[in-house]
Amino acid sequence: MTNSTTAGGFLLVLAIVLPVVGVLLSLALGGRQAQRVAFVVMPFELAVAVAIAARIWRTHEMLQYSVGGWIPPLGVAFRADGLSAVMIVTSALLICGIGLFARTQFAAPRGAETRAPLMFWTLLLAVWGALNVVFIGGDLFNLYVALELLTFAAVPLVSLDGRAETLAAAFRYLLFALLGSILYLLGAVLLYGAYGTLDIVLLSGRIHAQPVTWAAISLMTAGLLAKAALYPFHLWLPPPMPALPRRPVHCCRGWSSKRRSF
Amino acid sequence: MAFDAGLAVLVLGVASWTIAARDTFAAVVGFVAYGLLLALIWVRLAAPDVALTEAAIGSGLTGGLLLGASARLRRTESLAVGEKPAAALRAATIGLCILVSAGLAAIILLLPEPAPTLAALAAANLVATGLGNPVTAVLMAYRAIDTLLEVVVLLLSLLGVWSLTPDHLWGSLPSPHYRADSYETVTFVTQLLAPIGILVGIHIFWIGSVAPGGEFQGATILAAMWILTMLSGLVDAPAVNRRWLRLLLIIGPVVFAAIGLAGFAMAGAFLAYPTNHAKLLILIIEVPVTLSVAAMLTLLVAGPPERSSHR
Amino acid sequence: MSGAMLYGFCSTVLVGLGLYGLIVHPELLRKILAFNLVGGGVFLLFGVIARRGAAIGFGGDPVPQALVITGLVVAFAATALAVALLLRLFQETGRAILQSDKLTDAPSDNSQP
Amino acid sequence: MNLVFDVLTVLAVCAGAFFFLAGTIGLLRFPDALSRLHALTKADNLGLGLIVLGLLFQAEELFVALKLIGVWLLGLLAAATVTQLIARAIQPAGLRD
Repeated sequence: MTNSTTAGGFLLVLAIVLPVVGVLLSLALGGRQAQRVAFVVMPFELAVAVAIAARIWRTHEMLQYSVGGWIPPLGVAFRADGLSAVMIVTSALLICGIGLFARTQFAAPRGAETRAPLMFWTLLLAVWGALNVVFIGGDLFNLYVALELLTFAAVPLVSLDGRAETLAAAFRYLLFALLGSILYLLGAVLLYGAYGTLDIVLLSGRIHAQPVTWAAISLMTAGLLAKAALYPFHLWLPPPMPALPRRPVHCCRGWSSKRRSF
Repeated sequence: MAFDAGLAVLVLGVASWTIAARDTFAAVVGFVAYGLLLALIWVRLAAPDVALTEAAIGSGLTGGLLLGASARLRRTESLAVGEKPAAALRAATIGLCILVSAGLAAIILLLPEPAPTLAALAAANLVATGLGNPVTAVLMAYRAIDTLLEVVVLLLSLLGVWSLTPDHLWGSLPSPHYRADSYETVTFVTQLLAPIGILVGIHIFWIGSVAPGGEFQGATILAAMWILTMLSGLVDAPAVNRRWLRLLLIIGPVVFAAIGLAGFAMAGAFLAYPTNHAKLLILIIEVPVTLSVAAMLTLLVAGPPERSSHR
Repeated sequence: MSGAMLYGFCSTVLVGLGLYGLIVHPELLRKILAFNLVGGGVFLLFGVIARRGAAIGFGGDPVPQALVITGLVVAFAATALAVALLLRLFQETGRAILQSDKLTDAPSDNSQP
Repeated sequence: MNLVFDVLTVLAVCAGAFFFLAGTIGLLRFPDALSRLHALTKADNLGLGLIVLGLLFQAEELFVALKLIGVWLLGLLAAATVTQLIARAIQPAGLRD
């Protein structure tokens, strides 16, 4: 059965849980600890990313993990193939690079907690976790939640400096992103109504060319494009902001998940 | 059938009103009514769990949030009147939207019959979760990862709201401070209602394992009670850098993730529960998650910090 | 079963109405409202598809019903973030609409902090 | 016995619906806000009460009946509070206590 957990699948869980735990920790500890938490999480998460890539490279097989032991269509599966491994490693390197690059700009001063550093380091980890869910999520609804995670982590980063222009850019970005994800969700529910599963691999086995399929695929593509079409607005970002290199990656993922469903 | 048709027409009427009304405040009031009517539709669609969520979050909390915002933005409305798009553009938009609606309607007609469903599969595995409500089983067992990430989504949006604080106000208190003595009626009603509301919230959360209800619905009622006590001035909103508040916010997701990771040892997979103790573990997760979600919802409505001291 | 279909058509009209509001209204709060209208329509479609999947004594397929609960919470989070952004934007610029053409020409009349 | 209960339910719910109708007409037709509030609360409280009464005849266990009565009481409380607040808001400033 193609849907069971493969050896090493737990790496996929770690790739998601580590940044989430980092976000929770840095919020709880607060103050100067947020940056420390980020720098502790980074090497481990980078190691997980490399381990995922190494395993796929060695076995030439897709990594798969059925969360909670529930097999799709009832449960949710994480999957990583060669392309997602490349994405995971690339984003890990980028985020670590951004972290190193921004470590002085967003260094927390001594004394009372300040806003920008706390938010920057917490949200940087959040973006990382969200990206990894986007790369390995094997379920259309799980991907929807992941896209929203990404949006909510990225929007505050866009407007972190609080100037009117970046606030306007962030609002516009948020509005498009929300419209995009709701269109995506509309497509997903049509696919569920037609084929009774949201799992991408199961869908690719059941799907056939009919009007429902075409409508759903175009809605989902339009939704992802509405998110992706925001590329120029990232020019508003100061250089160390992480969202800049994120968009093309995200696009690729949109297309790759689409391609896989056929 | 006649009732359904009437309800559908009513919902569409109210929805058109929220789009067409000139006054934003009136439009938001229309939106609250729209949410409540939608909740009725959910009952008609045999989804009482969703009906509760729609009434509590979709209509109640969202409505309250938008009402507050529209009251604050009231004086800007006249500015926007001159910016209405040209008639040609409006007509084109109407055409586009009719096309979208008609296309979707045609697609829905083409959906296969009999419809595919996971109901049988969900029911067959219900025993392993120890739960009686299949919707809770989907949320807490089959697709628990979505629920965990959803709590993180709420937390991130709260961080996003907080990140909009002006720098010098970081660590201060959200939302205006209301004086307890200015509205005796509200104070009295709050003192009467809050204990009842908290009981109802706990009841709805507790019953979620066997009947319609659950953590998000219960948490929303708890949040509403917290918001009410803040509105009446009985308690003040907490400062965003309080340690207890931070711990309250993360305790839910932390316990969720911890029991999820313990699943590796106990049941061989992340977020898996050993069959005999599934219900107990789900409950242990749900209690802190309910508390954390209630805190997140409250603070999302309260908004970013905007005043530096108690007064 | 035709009752479910009726609400299916209702949901498609809601999506259309919301889209119209989202495109046409210049005020940002009205756009947020319209977004919630679209959301309501899409979630209703989940409900209709759940109802069509009624089987073995369940009034509906519990999977889409649970997804809607998740979706509603996410939509609330989105609304809260958008409202907070809007209010902050209003504080900074004194306006609750976006510049229609270029982002660069920030409102010059009352943009002083 | 069941038939008697059913008839009572129908009667009470119809009466309740009538009061809701009257209240709605009052809301639409009365000239000023205060008299509209008057029409609304009187009619709605009574209407809701009658509908709850009608449903009580159908309640199968005590807890359900108590919950129904709870709904009515909470409805009364909410209506009374909101009416008070709206009335205060529209009252001319000079008339306040």
